[in-house]
Amino acid sequence: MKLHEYQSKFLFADYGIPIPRGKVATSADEARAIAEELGGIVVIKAQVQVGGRGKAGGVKVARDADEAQHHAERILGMNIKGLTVERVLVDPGADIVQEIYLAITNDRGAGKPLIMTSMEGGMDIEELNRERPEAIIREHIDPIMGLKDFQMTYIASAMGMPRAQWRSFGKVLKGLYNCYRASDAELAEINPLAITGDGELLAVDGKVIIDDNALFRQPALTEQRDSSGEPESERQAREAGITYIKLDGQIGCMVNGAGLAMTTMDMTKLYGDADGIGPANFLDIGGGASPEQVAAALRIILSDSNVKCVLFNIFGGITRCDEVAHGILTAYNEVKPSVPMVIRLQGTNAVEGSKIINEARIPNIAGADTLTEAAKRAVAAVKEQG
Amino acid sequence: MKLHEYQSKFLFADYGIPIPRGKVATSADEARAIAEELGGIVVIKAQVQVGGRGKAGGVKVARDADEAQHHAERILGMNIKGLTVERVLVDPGADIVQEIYLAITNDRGAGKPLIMTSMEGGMDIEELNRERPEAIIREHIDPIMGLKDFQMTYIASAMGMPRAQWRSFGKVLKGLYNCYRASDAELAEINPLAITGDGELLAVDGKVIIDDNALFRQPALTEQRDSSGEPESERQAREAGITYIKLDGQIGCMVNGAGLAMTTMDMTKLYGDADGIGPANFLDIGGGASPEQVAAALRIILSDSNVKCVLFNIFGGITRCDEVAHGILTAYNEVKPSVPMVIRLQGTNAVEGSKIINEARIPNIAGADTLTEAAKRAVAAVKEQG
Amino acid sequence: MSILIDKTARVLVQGITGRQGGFHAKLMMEYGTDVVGGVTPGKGGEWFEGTPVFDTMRMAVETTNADVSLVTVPARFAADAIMEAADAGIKLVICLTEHIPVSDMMKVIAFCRRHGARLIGPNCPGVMTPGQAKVGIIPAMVATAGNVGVVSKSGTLTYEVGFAMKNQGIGISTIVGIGGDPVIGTTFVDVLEMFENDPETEKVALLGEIGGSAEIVAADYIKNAMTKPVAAFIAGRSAPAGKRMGHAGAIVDGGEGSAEEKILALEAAGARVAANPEEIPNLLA
Amino acid sequence: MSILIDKTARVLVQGITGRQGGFHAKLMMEYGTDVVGGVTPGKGGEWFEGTPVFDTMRMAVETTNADVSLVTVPARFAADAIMEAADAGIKLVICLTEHIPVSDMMKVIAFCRRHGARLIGPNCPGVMTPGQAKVGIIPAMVATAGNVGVVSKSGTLTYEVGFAMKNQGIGISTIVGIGGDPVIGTTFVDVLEMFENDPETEKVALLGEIGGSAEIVAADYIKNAMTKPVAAFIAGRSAPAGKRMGHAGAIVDGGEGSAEEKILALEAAGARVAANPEEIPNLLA
Repeated sequence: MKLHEYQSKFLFADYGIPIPRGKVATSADEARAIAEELGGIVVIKAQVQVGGRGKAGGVKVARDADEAQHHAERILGMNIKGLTVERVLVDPGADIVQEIYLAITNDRGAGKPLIMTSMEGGMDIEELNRERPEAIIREHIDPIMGLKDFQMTYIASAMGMPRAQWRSFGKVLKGLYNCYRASDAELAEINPLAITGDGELLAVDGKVIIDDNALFRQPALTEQRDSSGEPESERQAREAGITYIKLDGQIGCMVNGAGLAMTTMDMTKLYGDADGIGPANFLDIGGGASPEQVAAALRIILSDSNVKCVLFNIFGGITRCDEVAHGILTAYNEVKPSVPMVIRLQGTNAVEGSKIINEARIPNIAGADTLTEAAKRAVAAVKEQG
Repeated sequence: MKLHEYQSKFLFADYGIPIPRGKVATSADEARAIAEELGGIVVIKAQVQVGGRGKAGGVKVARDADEAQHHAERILGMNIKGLTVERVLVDPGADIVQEIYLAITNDRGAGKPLIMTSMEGGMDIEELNRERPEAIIREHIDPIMGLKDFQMTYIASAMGMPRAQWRSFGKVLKGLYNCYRASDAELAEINPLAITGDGELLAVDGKVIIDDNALFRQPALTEQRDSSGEPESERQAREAGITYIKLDGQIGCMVNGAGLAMTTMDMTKLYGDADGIGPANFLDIGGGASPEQVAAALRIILSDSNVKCVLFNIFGGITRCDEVAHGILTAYNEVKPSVPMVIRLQGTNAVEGSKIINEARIPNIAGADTLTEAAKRAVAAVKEQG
Repeated sequence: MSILIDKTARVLVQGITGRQGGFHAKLMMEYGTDVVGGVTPGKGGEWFEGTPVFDTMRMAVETTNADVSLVTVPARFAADAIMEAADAGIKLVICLTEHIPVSDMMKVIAFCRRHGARLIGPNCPGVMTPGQAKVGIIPAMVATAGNVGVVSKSGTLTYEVGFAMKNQGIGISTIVGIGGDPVIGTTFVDVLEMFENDPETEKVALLGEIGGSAEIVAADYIKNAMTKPVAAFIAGRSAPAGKRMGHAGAIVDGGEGSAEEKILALEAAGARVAANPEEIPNLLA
Repeated sequence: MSILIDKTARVLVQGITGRQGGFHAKLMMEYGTDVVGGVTPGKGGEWFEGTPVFDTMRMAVETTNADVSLVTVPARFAADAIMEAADAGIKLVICLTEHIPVSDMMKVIAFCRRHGARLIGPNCPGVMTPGQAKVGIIPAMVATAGNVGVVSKSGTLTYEVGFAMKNQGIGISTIVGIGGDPVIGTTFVDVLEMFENDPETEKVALLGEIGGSAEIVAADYIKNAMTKPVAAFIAGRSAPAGKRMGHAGAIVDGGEGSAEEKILALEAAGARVAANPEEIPNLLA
């Protein structure tokens, strides 16, 4: 779960990290009032969870309250990469002497938290990593021992931090680690962490991503979820306990297991790509799905008007294919889809399952023995519809 | 630093451990008011930091407020093992079905926290350890990993805790560990932890000892220090940064280094014990003691009217004996003690130091070359005074 | 010898009195696995299908002398259950549980390392040595004994490939499901190394997916240290960047973890990479 | 060979720019110890008596290839300094600092163990191999080279005994001050074992005190595993129970840790126990 910039920075403040004393506005009038209260130059920043909002015109500097109102008016409601701007953060302008990059993230390979930091902050870290990887200092944290004081000195000295800022940088780093750990974050990033004209550190921009699997013990963070950027169908699926991701192809996929679901998508693309045909979604129906869940999943798939065919690929392991077949028929009778459906059942009781499907003699349902055959049939069915 | 029972229990409550809802009284009227508020049977418990207060009459059960006032009147002001009772805890009577012992302490040998617990609580744990050591379950905690949930199950099952109490026992144990860790305790003990008639757990008595070396980061606990049980001379020494412990012999000892200070005490006893002569105190003057500190130490030693002789034993290592000799003379001139003094200087610049002492020609100062000689001289000086 | 488990494995099931735990424990017994007991705190003294249930792993290991443990408990208790197994002296812990927070797993993996325990998973289907034993949920019908080692991040995709191999008469030495989480106890390289050193394994099938760089590291190992041929499939060529595809670890992030780069690395290392998992048997034939 | 340190030891002083650290670093250099540098965060690049000062142990070890570190920093920074040394690859860390909380030390000792580093102390006078090197504050004048190993919980008491030995012409192989804190990195038994295996040590003097049971454990070791004669002294026969005698560890508590029980155990183990430390040289003659 991603937090907005303002949520991330307000969270940082809870851990003693200095942030600009800005506020959030949902209207231009509010933005004006905040700018007046802050006085001086302010920055109006669109709060959307995508990168590149600056280039898209979502960040503007205002010299006074009038200008702040003017900018806020234009930014609020703006569409940035498909997301509508509903809030702006109005921050006081900062006198930035140096921009630092500082992040803590999960290093998958090492199985440890990783600190990444650089005196060349402000820019995109992936770009910096490609161009000048030696400018980034990396330090692992022992997941059991936690961050040690000596590591803070090591990092500050290795990255070339001016000595005057070692102590305050150590406090920011410790604060960020405590925030990362206590919030079950996958990423806690400050970019830039500014050194200001008077030698203070200031977290000018921030980004936090929380591990979805840990939300059960993060009630305060869970409450901050903003689903506005999430497609309606994905939200419905999430609430029904189904993993569904909308894509832009024509073949709706219903599969048991995440790896097999991706593979099924890949197969539709493998055989359909030449004709511009591909998967309409990722959908993992899970292990012991009930007929109700199959029906719910089917409805979600069909809510996408691009879908021209639905492909079921079920490998019955512990799950028995005859039971799945019953579930599919129940769901079918409830939803009554008009698009063609290809059903491939394999594994435990596959023969019995296929028999059940066949005996139902539903005109727009075809069977298939292998995944290859099923994918090809689904592609053909889309092609037929032109 | 030891906490009183009421301080310990109120601290436990901060960590979610259920305690009786009693209050502290410093007068019999207050005790009466608390008993009225609580209603029913109450227990009046003297708050002194020594064992055996029950046998000394410092714990009484009262059936009503009148009786509570009566008991409190008798207990307040009582002298228990040299300590005056200034406070009583008035606790509601508990319906105790089973008494459990539960403590977490530092295991010096293993270098790890150790949980000790037994279903045979209430009694003195050292006695239980001597008589039925197998009744005590011991479990170490990894100092880095902390207490793990599986250890709680292990302990509860190994000690024979009824299953109905496993969950609540786990919570008490976790709370006690958190308390121990967060308070830098050397010992956090609940004895008894009661199982009540309605199956609840209740910390009926508690004891916490805080690591003195960690008090710098425990301001809230440091504030709770009760120095009333501490002899005035020890308090003065503590405030002057000198380690002084009053004993009941006649030879005041001033030594550099704790091991040598104990050894010096031992020598006075080795040669004096047959005549009832021994050390009047432990005193470690430390490494680079200034003349002012020597003077302060001398005053503290002489504040004990039992002292009939002062023995200086200084092994000059890094410290130079000539400097120490000057310090002793300065202190002497300031304090002007009338008792005889034996001064033994050895190690770095010992010859120069002894010369300085000798040249001062102070009648009640004698020198000595070895510790043996010094101890014998001090014993003889006490004997001479009859 | 196969790798990790064989007929002699003495297995405890943590969470045996749960619905999932009990169901799979029974299937494991039917397969011939020596399930010597189960653990459910508070249910010690009960029996499950003729094997004893204990309150703690410590008691269970002392009593049964088990050497393998299967963790089937819910996510919020799973990290503790794995550590309990390692603490009790179990040297191979296999964890099926999905949705364990990564921060817990990082601690658990460090804990297991310090206790000398190997963890497989979490969020994995387990391990099966066909004809000898299975620990986990891999269905009996997806494999026959043979000389191909299979290592995979995914459950049903593995069944699919195993079944296709079986249909073409290709047998399997051991299947190891390493799991689809970002942080896991045993990696591709760990298992490749075991297969390389296993005299009963002649060829290896590796089933990877998008996210992270474990397949790139595996390609390095294949290139530098493996003598046995490797056939591979990487799921997720058609997956968009920045989206988590079901598995917590299956996400292309910051330009890292795409199927393309993994396929390129594996091909450069000499592995034969299938575009369709049903081709894997042909690449192994 | 002596134990722990000799002429070849390359020593870093953590806190070298502090008053104590600098003072003792200079004395160590005068004694002939190879002090290759010092560490004070924020003072990297400065020089101290001709040796370089570094910001971090990592840089210091990389640059100087040091193998021993002396920690002289104040109590609230000392635990971190010890861990920094172990993390930087130092295998012998000697900590003089007094008043470190026990809860910190328990973590530090576990940390050092995991990093394969030996810690001596804290709250100890250090280690000296007469005629070769000293790391710590033991005065040069208290010992000459010889074949008696000395291990002690106390500083000045050790000087006293060493000096008495010197006056009687008895030399010392190595003096190890293990420190008077309740939880320490290296115990009596650890050092006894080193002396037992050291060809240059023929006899051993053990100086203990009240508190804890380290001397009882040492007696066990002496009885079961030592061939070399041991002379011992235990300080605190006249100390009252329940009072902390200067050293954080020197307390008779709950009937445990008295001088009497330690003396009895040592005598039962065959050690010769002196009632007066000035007799130790006679017991070793």
